Amino acid sequence: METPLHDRAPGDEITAGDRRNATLSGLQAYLIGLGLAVILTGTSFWAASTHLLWMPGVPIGLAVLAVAQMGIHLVFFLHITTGPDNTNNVLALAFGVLIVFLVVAGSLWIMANLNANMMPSPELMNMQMQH
Amino acid sequence: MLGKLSWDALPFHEPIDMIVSGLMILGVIAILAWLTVKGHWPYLWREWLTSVDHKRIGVMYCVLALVMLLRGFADALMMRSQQALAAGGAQGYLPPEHYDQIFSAHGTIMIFFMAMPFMIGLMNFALPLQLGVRDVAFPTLNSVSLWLTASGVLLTNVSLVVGEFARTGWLAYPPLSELKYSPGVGVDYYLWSLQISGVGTLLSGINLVTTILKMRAPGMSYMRMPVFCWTALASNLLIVAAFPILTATFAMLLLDRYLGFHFFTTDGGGNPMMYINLIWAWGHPEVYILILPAFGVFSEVISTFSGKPLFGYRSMVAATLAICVLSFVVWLHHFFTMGAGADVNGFFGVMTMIIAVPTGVKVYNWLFTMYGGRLRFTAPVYWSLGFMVTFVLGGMTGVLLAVPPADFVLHNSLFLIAHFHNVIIGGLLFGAMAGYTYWFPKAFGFTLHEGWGKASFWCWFVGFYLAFMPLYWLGLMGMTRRMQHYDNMAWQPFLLVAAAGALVILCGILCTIIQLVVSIRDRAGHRDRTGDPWDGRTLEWSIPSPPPSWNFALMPQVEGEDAYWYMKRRAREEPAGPGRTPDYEPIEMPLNSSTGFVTAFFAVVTGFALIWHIWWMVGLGLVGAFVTMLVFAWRDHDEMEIPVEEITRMDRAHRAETTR
Amino acid sequence: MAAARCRFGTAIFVAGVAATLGGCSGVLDPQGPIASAEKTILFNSLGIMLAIVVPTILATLGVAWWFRASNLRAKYLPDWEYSGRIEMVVWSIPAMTVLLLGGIAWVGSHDLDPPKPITSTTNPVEVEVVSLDWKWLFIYPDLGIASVNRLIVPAGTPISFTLTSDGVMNSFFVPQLGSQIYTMAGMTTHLQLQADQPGSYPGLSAQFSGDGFSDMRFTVDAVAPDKFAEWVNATRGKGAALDPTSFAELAKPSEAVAVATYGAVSQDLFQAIVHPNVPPAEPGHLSQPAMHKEN
Amino acid sequence: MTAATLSHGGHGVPTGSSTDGPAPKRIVVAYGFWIFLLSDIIMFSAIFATYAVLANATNGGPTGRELFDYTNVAIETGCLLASSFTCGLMSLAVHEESRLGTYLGAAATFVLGAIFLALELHEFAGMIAMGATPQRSAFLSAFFTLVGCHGAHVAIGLLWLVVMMAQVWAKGFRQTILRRIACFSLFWHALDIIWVALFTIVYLMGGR
Ligand code: HEA
Ligand code: HEA
Ligand code: CUA
Ligand SMILES: [Cu+2]
Repeated sequence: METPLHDRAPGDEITAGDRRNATLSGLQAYLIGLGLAVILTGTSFWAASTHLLWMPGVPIGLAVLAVAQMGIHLVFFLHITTGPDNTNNVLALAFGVLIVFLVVAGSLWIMANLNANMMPSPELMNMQMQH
Repeated sequence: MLGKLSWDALPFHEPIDMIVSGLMILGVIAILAWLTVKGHWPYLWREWLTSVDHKRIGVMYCVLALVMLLRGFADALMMRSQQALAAGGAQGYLPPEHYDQIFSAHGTIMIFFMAMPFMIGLMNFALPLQLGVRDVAFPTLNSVSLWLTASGVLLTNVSLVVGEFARTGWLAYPPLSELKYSPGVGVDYYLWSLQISGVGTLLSGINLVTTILKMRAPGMSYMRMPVFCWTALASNLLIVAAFPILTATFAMLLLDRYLGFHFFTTDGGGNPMMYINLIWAWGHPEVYILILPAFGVFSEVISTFSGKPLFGYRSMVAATLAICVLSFVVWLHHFFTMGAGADVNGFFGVMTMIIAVPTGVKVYNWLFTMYGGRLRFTAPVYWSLGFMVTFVLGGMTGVLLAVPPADFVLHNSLFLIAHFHNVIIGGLLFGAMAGYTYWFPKAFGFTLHEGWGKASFWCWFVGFYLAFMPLYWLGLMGMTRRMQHYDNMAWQPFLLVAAAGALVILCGILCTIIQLVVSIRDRAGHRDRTGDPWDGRTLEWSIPSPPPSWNFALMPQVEGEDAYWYMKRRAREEPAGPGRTPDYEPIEMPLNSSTGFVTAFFAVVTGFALIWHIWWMVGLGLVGAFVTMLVFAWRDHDEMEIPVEEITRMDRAHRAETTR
Repeated sequence: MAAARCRFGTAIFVAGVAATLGGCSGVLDPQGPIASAEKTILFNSLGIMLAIVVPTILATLGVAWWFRASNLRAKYLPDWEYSGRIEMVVWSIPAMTVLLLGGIAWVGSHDLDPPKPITSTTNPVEVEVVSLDWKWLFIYPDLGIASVNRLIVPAGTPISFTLTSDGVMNSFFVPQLGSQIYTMAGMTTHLQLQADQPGSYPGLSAQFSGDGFSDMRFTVDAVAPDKFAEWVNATRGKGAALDPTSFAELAKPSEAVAVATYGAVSQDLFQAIVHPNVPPAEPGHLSQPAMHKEN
Repeated sequence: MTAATLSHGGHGVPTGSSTDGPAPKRIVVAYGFWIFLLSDIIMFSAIFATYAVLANATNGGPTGRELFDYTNVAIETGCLLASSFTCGLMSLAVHEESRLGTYLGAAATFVLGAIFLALELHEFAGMIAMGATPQRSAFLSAFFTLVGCHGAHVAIGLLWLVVMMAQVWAKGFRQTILRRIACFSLFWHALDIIWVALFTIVYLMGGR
């Protein structure tokens, strides 16, 4: 019994058509993904080691590059796109990302605040407190 | 050879321990012997232990929960009697090292091994039936989840006999739970039991999320799902999102304890506050994991017995999802007093209160569901009304605790203990009991005795108020939690009342047991022939009780909310012509599998070996588990076909009953 | 049966009130500005919520009873499942309540932030608190004395606490004086309290800390300022001195420890407890930037 | 003809929600695994958060700046990225039901993954030899746990890959095996995503 196609599994190739075509365009997607990922990775490593950039800005740049690269992976390697038949996969991803964001950002905020409040005195703060 | 394990691990020097564990061992031996003598093993193995049928698995989860609830209650009685006695100079009968194990075990067992299995069991049983499908998304994985949970249960109970349990409270805060302050095996028992059962819970969450999102009867769009499915979805999403945090946190504590890492130690730069932060980032969502399915049960019960659709369905769904997301932005309310700044405390306090809004909406929608209904006062309705009255009080004290300045004086007091027992007993437990009474006939084909059910409710209800209202007062009088003894004589009268309350609850539990026995004895008279004893509204009532393993002979076609209600109404309005025989088709059902049971066996071996540092056995257990998985992966047949004749026969019989 | 239960409940309630008024203690009997404010907030919030929770409970019972199946006078609306107006109301009632309470919570947590100094004409007394297994050590850094399991303070004077732990976590809590706060090894928390009247107030640990936890009790004796000075003079220079050696002795786990005092305290002992491995401060260190970054 | 390829017929009918009955096994399995991956990512995020909190708690011991070697990390990154690509090629070969292509893709993926793992272990060994053990400081505990947890995932992936190839060899391209390979490639790509976060936060930001 064949159930009609109504949604797409995560990881499904994006393309339709006969097998040969599917393989070719699949290959194309992987190649584009690889190219973009290499460029982004290269940029990241370069940005981290060069002295041409304004230092305080570098972490932000690195974060943006990392996010971009994760997006590339999701689209070209995992084939999570936002087509109408992909809604469920994207929704699940969005939920996951939201939770990751809440937990990480919340924890960092809380811990920073706690640590800042627990400095015994300015002198000691300079001396130790590396946790 | 045996790591840290030696004869000293057995409680020869502790008379109370000896008696309790002796009784437990005797009980287990008696049951095993009875099974052997009666020759029930093959049946058990074939029909239950290796079953991958979601209904059987659901039932086994609930049985596990009920057994553990007896254990947890024994602990509760011991605590109540100890505190009733140990006033002034008196020390009671439980020395601190024993008392500390008891409250830690009580909290751990009640949350992880009573509440979680109960809720997961109900969801397992009811979800596929309500969704109109034949099983969950991954039936064998479901069995693995069940047995991994059982492994955790087993390890926790082994600690009673061999070694000790944690003496750190149910969340094992470091540095107390670090090797330096808890060198014994107690914390290791705690950690490994929960790691193993936690994997089971996570897998079960994945399974049920996938089931709800991808396995629904034709026509059942999201907005036609019964609300129980919605709350189950939210609850399982929370499992998937929160349990990994728990796993990571426990893993780090384990690394500290086993390999000398410095995550949460007081030296080496470790930071115990991070543990507390992370454990509550799991812990707060956890309480909603528990309460949301209960909310779903109440929605079903109230709507069914009022003979009305649920009021404000869309609001209910929105409120459920709002609770689901909000639960991840409030966790700091468990440590307002750790020293965060006013902005942080204020923010998390306000976020916490916001949860009262969607919860309140739910309460009012239940109220308006009853409005204009014809409410039948059955036992499930008693539990539901008891819930509505009790839970709003508990929720209110929760909101009070969310006001940081109030929490500064109430934190860790008995007021807090009263708050959470108020929401847990008045919410989750009443919900579990309502669900148990509501779906019991579906599972076993006969209804439970009403009178004993109501008696049980009244005992629980009165017992709860007696046992926990005094604790609110005690909290306001300055009594903190986890006290093995105290010097303030003014507290004792309240604790005596609380102890009496626990005894009334005991009557409630006895009534439940009697109810079960009486109902089984008189089952002929309580037989549910139509499969629809309550005039139900959702699909599970459209099939025989107990349902055949394939649930639905024909895929139901869903045309609206409350699918079965509309089918019944349509049938009334346009009486079916002379029976057009439906075209039955053979059904593929998954084969039984011992994978879950065997995996769990190796999980127990590994866990036990890790606790006692028996490294060769750890290796053995891991290899065993891996081989089990390989064997499973190599199987050639995993489905069997149910012949058309059998399906036709069963379905005809059922149709004949319903049209009678 | 219901009536009997009701009477029983009333009896308990009366007994509770009587007991509370009689042996009045704890949060209900505040003895300082912080505790009073917190009690007020607590009861105000409670009142606000009861105003909607009690009607909710009554309405639940009323509706359930009126619409019982056997009541033929109640109308039956089998398809009534939505009303936009009611939806509006049921979302807004809790929302308005939460708006009000949220405001209280926000303002309250700023106003009663534990480290916030208490406005007063007298200078605060500094007290350093160390939780040990299983007793409390109170050091008066400005007075050079210390005591165990008994805290003597001048009434009407703010007390500025700096707290830490020598091992596991505890929570320093004097219910009648107000806010509690955790004590943690390697860190310091801050708390300001004040006792308005002379009196003896029980204190305890609110965070479980191991087998001797139940005996981690202490008393706060608030005395008139001149009595306090007398006590300080009588204590200073008498008896044992608290130095690293005697502290190490004290820090060994022990239960139900008797009250004791130290007539002298070595300099910077508290800092040494907070940061056991840190060498004494060198001037050069002060100019370094804070290493306390979070990421 | 397999269900997997059939559905690639993609009749272009976006029906949106699944109101037409339970989804086919292929979709159910991949979706379930997708949820599992999300939960795994959340687990990593908890460790990431801990690492971020403890990153400066060096307890007087070595800091990231003193320990990390960019070249090594760059090679590791290259290997993992390339293996993600070869893994993609492998899934294409699986679609074609080409055994040779599958084996080749899998072998390349395995070798690249193994090199990655070897480099990582080498890095660990070097650090431990210098006395920078996880017991030295909270920072190092968090470092070894975070990076090691990713490494353990890679190791499990390699084991899984071997099992899958054995299955293809023994049983050919059955439905169940196709589904498992699809899950494997999801897993492998997800590890690459985690590595992106890891090298950015731990090495690039922390080594400066
Ligand atoms: C699900 C959670 C749950 C439940 C149900 C309970 C139920 C009860 N608990 Fe609870 N308790 C906790 C979770 C729970 N508890 C936790 C998390 C802690 C904190 C631990 C810590 O400090 O670390 C705690 C701590 C705690 C304390 C310690 C207080 C202190 O720290 O000083 C006490 C004291 O008496 C107590 C008492 C009770 C009592 C009397 C009950 C009883 O009223 C209720 C007993 C109920 C049952 C046992 C269940 C049901 C029975 C049935 C449904 C019938 C069976 C049916 C059939 C056979 C068909 N609990
Ligand atoms: C099933 C379990 C469950 C549930 C549902 C809840 C629900 C809530 N809990 Fe509770 N809680 C626990 C279990 C639970 N809790 C446990 C186990 C602990 C202690 C753990 C430990 O320390 O060991 C705890 C501890 C705890 C604390 C920490 C206290 C402390 O440690 O000092 C706080 C503080 O904010 C809190 C708040 C709340 C709030 C605001 C809700 C809200 O969700 C309640 C919302 C419901 C209502 C408000 C009622 C209905 C609403 C209306 C009728 C509308 C109108 C009302 C208003 C607008 C007020 N809880
Ligand atoms: Cu606490 Cu720095
Ligand atoms: Cu909470």
